[in-house]
Amino acid sequence: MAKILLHGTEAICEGAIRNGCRAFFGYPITPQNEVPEYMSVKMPQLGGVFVQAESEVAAINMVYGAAGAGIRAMTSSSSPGISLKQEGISYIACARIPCVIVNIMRAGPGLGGILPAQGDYFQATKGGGHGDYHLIVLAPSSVQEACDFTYKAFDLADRYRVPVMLLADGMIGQLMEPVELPPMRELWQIPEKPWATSGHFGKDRRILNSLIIKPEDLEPHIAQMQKTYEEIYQKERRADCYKTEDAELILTAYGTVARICKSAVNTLRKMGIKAGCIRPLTLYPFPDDTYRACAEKAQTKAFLSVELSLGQMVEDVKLSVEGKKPVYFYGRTGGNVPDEEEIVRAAQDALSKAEGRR
Amino acid sequence: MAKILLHGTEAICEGAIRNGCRAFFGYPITPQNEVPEYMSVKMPQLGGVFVQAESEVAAINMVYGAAGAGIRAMTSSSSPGISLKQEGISYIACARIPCVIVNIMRAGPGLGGILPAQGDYFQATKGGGHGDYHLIVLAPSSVQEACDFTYKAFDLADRYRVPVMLLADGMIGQLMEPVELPPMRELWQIPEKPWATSGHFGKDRRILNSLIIKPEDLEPHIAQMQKTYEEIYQKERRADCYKTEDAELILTAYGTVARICKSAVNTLRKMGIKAGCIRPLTLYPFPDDTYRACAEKAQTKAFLSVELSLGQMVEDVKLSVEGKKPVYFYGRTGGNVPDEEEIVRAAQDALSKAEGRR
Amino acid sequence: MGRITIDEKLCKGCGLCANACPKRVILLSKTRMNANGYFVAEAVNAQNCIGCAFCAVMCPDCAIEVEK
Amino acid sequence: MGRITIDEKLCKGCGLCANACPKRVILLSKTRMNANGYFVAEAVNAQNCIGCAFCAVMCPDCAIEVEK
Amino acid sequence: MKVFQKTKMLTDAHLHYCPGCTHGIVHRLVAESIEELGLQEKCIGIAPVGCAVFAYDYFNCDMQEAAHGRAPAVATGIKRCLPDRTVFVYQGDGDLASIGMAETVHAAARGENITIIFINNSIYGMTGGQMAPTTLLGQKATTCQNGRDPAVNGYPIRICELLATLDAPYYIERVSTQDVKHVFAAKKAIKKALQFQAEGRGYTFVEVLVSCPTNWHMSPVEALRFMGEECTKTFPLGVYRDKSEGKDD
Amino acid sequence: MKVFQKTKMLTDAHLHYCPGCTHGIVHRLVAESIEELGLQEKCIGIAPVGCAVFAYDYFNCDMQEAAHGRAPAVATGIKRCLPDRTVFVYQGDGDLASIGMAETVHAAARGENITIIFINNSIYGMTGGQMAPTTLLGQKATTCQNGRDPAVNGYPIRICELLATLDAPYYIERVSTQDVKHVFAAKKAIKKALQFQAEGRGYTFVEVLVSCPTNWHMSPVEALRFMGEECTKTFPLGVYRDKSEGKDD
Amino acid sequence: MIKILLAGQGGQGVLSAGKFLAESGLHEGKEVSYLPAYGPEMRGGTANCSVIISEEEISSPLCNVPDVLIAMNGPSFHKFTSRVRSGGVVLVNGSISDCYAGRDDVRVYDIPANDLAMEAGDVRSANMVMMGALCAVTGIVKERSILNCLREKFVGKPAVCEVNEKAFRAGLNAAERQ
Amino acid sequence: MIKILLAGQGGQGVLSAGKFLAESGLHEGKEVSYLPAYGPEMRGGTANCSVIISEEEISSPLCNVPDVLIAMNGPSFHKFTSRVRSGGVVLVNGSISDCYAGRDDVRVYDIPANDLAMEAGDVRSANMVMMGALCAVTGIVKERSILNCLREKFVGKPAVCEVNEKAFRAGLNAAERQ
Ligand SMILES: Cc1ncc(C[n+]2csc(CCOP(=O)(O)OP(=O)(O)O)c2C)c(N)n1
Ligand SMILES: Cc1ncc(C[n+]2csc(CCOP(=O)(O)OP(=O)(O)O)c2C)c(N)n1
Ligand code: SF4
Ligand code: SF4
Ligand code: SF4
Ligand code: SF4
Repeated sequence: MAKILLHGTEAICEGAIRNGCRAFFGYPITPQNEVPEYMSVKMPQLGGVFVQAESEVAAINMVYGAAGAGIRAMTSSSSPGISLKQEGISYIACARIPCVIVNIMRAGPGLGGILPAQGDYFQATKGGGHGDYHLIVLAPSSVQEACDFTYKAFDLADRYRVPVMLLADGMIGQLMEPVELPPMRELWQIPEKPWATSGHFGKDRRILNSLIIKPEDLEPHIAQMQKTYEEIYQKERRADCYKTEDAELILTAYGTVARICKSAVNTLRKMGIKAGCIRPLTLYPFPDDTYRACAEKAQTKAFLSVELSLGQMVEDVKLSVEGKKPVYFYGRTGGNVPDEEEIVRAAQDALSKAEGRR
Repeated sequence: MAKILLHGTEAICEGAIRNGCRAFFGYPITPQNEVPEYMSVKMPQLGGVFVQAESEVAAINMVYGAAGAGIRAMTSSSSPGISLKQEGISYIACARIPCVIVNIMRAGPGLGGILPAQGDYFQATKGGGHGDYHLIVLAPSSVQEACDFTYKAFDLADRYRVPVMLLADGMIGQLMEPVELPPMRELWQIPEKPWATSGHFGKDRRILNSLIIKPEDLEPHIAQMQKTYEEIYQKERRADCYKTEDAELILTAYGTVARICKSAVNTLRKMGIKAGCIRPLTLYPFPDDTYRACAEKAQTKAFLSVELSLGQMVEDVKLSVEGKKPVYFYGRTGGNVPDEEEIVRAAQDALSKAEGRR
Repeated sequence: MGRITIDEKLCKGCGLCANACPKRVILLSKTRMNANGYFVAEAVNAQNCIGCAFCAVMCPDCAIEVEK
Repeated sequence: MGRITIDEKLCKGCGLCANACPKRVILLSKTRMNANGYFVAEAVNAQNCIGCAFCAVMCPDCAIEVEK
Repeated sequence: MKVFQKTKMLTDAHLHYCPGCTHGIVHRLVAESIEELGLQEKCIGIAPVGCAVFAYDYFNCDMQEAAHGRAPAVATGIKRCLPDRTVFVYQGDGDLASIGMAETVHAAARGENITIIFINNSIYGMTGGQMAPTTLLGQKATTCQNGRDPAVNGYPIRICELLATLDAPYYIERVSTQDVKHVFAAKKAIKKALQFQAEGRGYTFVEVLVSCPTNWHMSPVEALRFMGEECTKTFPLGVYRDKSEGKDD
Repeated sequence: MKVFQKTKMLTDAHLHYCPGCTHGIVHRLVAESIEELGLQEKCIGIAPVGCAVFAYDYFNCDMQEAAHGRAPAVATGIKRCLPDRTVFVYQGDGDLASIGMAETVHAAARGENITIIFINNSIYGMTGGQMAPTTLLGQKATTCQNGRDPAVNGYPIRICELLATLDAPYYIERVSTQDVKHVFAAKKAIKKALQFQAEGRGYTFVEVLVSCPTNWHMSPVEALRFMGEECTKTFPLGVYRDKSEGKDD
Repeated sequence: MIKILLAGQGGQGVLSAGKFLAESGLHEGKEVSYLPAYGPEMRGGTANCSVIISEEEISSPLCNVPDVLIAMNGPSFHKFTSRVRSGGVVLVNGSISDCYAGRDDVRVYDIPANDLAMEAGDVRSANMVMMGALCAVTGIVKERSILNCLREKFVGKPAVCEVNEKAFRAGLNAAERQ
Repeated sequence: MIKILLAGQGGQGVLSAGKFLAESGLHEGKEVSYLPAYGPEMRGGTANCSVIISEEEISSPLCNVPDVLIAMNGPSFHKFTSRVRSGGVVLVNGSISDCYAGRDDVRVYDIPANDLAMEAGDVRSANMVMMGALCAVTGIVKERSILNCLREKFVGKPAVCEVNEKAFRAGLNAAERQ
């Protein structure tokens, strides 16, 4: 299929639609308004459901209902709206309902600004809601990936019965790039959900619930969830390595920033600095193995995490590197995006600090 | 003053009241219903304000208003309710409004159970809301501390203009113990708030806001917040060390679990194992220096973090220890609380793993 | 005419049945407790039962069956 | 009788003033733009102004002052 | 001949409600109505957070347990996707009228083709007797221990009246469980609501006055008397909307 | 002699609203009323999230910027603590009637002694023209591009009518900005509301119909005509509660 | 240090008995802790609480392995007896429970608390019967302390106080007789 | 790789021009990216977008240092000219802006876009005037590609199409003449 020029939000919608998403519940918020707008047109055409919910709280609970009834369902929002969904997400995780949640991050905290940021990394990966649970968190860094990762998100969600989050900075949401769309999947091709509450029709009745009042029942339930997370950790960690084989300095970033880091790697190499870049595609599970492998190489002198935040992913990088090599951080906030030159300078700093440390 | 037998929730209320809290906004949820109930009686008696909000979302936003108007204000809830407050907390943090938020954690995720847990550590310390912000997080492990830490929370909040969270497992909330109450502080003793929006009366008007739409303004604002966090980090890290001087194995825990760990330390020592215990009193800022100092001692063989979760604080322990010593984890979930024997066994395991590793 | 069967396991001794009975068929025992510790409802005047099922309609615990 | 002063910096050329004026004093310029790129309101028939201030009442941008 | 027997739409589980709590009666009425209408197999219920939180243990059909106050949103999600199923929601007054107010109003304004059973016991039962949005003036609760004072605590909210200002709802009625006669009427209303839903007519809402002897600090029999004498003054029984009869407000 | 001059209760900042957006008119009316009542120094305003999000730049008094929909809760927090101040809230229809419905109803039910200025432009302005709870039937929006269809999108919510089912509110009126006459009436209502608050009478609510030429895709003048001719059909102007005149509903 | 687990049906006064106990310990200058546990249902269901009275600092407030169990009804007796420390003590409300512990390394006292309470004047004072028995068997707190607490609590209600005191003494005697 | 920044007042067609450009690049088989930037106000205020057209993979979609600036009005001209790469190109709408760049290492083209557009029949086609000028100056995409995009977009509206084509050619000529 030929590539077509697509807006990030459209790409997300098409990725969803083409993998069987037939229910969308959302509430407007910049910079992702085009998602509900697009879905409001497309869903009815496909016999699907679009509801503009009264709030993000309602939207996530509509997803609970719809996805619980066995439909592939999605919601989308941006930072403040995602905060409002945290209770619902925790319920969905505990009731083991698969669904997809999109966060097109804007600059926070508070009402903040509407420009791109990555300040919701902790919220997405550590659990902004209460209790022990996780989402699978996917981080696209192009419009093509925004489409593909959303497509994939639905399969991951169903396979593990977990909510999956697409975590993109506002730039991914607003960017237009050529995209090759995946083919449309027919609904009958999607595996049945033997746990869905869709009317029992004479079979055993089904219950979806996150209330497990007896500790002797709740603990095994959580252990079961933990087992799933363990499996996810084993099977789903993904990272993209760029010129890391011989790198002395490993840049690391996700989303748009990762692309800028790649340019910076090339510039650094032109300057004679052997740089490489690790780009995690999954933020949860975090691809610690990739980092560890680099950390263990003698040539690696340091890591530099570049983020649109005050330093969030860098903690996971440190946890992966386990003190074997120094890990530095460079971040911009408030909607500012670092350019290549800034990153190059930060990389040079990091390297000289690491060398000074020796 | 003589000690009196006080319920954990009462102790929290008294700590608040005695340090000038004159506004409480809350919504019932087990296991902290006694907080709003107590406040509904006490606040009017003191000329203060009690409102049973329509929801946790409303409650935190009432706190925004009241605390923004310069009143010492508090809200209290338990896990699911705290998730609902995340958007509001992020706004409060960004608008730099001091206030106190109590989370009497119950077992989650979802509706979960009503018994004690510590599954909201990540949410509290990493920011369950969106964007880069932090709360000061205090972790009492007795009813006396529940009172004292709440008292202190109001001073910390005002000093740094940050929201402060009291993070207690359900057991602290429900326990009764003898408490010596701090004396009642008069309202005039509390420093004025030159930023509060309380009617300008001819002075320059004041604005409280978290919308900073221009990246060139938002970034410095966030940098300013970051500076505050840095200062908090420098000045407010607190931990309690129990027999760590000569310890080979460092247990670490907060809240009720820390008390059980202390017993376990004594039992272990009786068995000939030199154990010690670090109990962080502040979870944010995390007392990494205390851990680092222990990690750097030759005699220290391993750390064991014991939590009512699947392992949350353990990440901060690892980040503090920086790979210098192995860090292990033992956790219970679902409302179960480990007893001393369990912890002793886990400690023995950890130690033998650490020794095997060498 | 009518006959009621009270499932004592289910009865919580709330007395709504007795209150509803137009013929005063049912009374709460003052002495007999079930395993849950409730003083159970008893059809003390069974012979008066007209099978109106008012007791069953008011029983929150579906503890009463009625035949006619 | 009346006199209006239009602050052209503030004017957004919405035309609500012109629409409200009972005496057709105000018209939007078809040629003159202000710095923001708006065709501004002009008191083309200033002499007809009766000072009713209807224009000012309808101006969303407080761009008009009226004297009498 | 059996003239009264437990419906199959209720499971064998023993209800956990306090002695004399009329939640149990309403459970039965809902279950019987569903059974009688033959909707059992294609019916999905939503349990609230409140004393009825375990409703999924009792209703013998597919069930989802919703977050506190969000049941109408959950129901919307299900019903929109599976429009030929019967979706009913069971909610208390804290759940529906306090934290869930937005979801309640909006599901009604959208005219979701669902049935809401609203249990008004004018108190927070599960959490131990705090004030509800429906607590009567003067009524005592643990967060208004001298009785609800309008100057401080505001006034009770009448949900049927409030929802009747919306255009979409098809059927809105308030009933009570104060005595046999009223229980029969309640059953009729609940069944009618479910029937309307099955016919695809739109949003149906039945408010049921229920007692909470525990938190009203009354005997079960006293509580019913209080309901009949006091609650119905603030919450008048009756039909607030019935489009099948052209009745509006 | 100046017969019209900008009030001191508005700052010198240029309003950021679109050309012809009558948000600006309402800003002026609120500001003038506060000035005329001499409340400026002891007044605290709450800005919403919506096109009026920058209201704190314009109103020349202490201001708090609230989270989307939560302004009534914020106002409650302030007013309860400082009962002698004047607290006003400025909110759009998405803010007040969609995400903020629960806060709106409950602040009213509690009878908070605050004044709410409710800007009903039947659309989400700031986010680019999505459907609002107040969008008229048939009206187009970016999330109902063929016009609002009651079968899919439900019916518009009439907030004054809904709040008038509550006992606590002291004063509720709906006004419009469609022309000079109505703007004068709007001013009167807003001033009355603030005055009632200053007198400690309780909850006051003024709904103002406002145009959004940008998202209605009309010229400013056409938009006012549409407001007068269409919006007022769904949202009839008038007093819905005035306890000072014994007017109830 | 002595760890006491009190358990029974909601309404049997388990929680208030536990509080009396803790208060009494505090009055005697000891370290005390009192931890109520809620069952799934807050009302109606079973209730239990853990009370620790100690000369030293109390580390864990839990009584997973109590020294003393006070079981106010059959279900609590059967549920918790197995947890009692070997060599520990079980006081069981013999009026509405059997007394078969299924183990012989604990001492079981059969106290007909309901009956004695009814004799004292009110079945609701069964909890005080058990308090009396506890004092007799363990001496963990002094009679006087408990009675003082009682009087403080029911100040102005001498009739209630009297019934409870009577019940307390009945328990005391019943235990001493075993 | 060429990085183009288009900027102007909302409503001047900056965003749609950027999209045309990106579409054209795509049609010619190149790598493209298009990134709109919102100012504080979504409506009314200024608008700009970054378009990159490249033979290789595009790493950053940002045009912090553009090769070409298309400034549709004075404020955008003054705001962004300083950012242009040394040796780069600035196309400015001379009808409503001065053309003083304050630096001499960029080539500034004064295109009276509003005037030419009005001549072409509609002031709203000023953006197409600038597209024409861009083609003339940089050759980054072919005339044909842009015109094809135009015709696709306005299929069924031949009048609109014609005006825009006219404007495009006017811009082309104006630039070639400089
Ligand atoms: C988000 C959240 N807030 C609060 C609670 C605690 N909670 C559980 S039930 C309940 C109120 C129950 O009252 P109601 O809905 O009237 O039902 P009832 O128990 O009276 O039947 C509350 C506040 C919760 N579980 N989740
Ligand atoms: C929690 C949250 N959800 C969504 C948004 C995005 N948002 C900003 S304004 C708005 C709606 C504005 O509409 P309205 O209240 O009608 O005001 P108007 O702009 O029309 O004046 C929305 C949805 C947000 N900022 N926060
Ligand atoms: S109504 Fe039912 S539960 Fe109540 S006393 Fe009668 S049989 Fe027992
Ligand atoms: S109403 Fe005001 S902004 Fe509009 S055209 Fe007239 S002066 Fe200009
Ligand atoms: S607390 Fe009240 S509502 Fe809940 S089960 Fe008991 S009587 Fe019923
Ligand atoms: S978008 Fe609409 S409401 Fe917002 S400023 Fe523009 S015209 Fe006014």
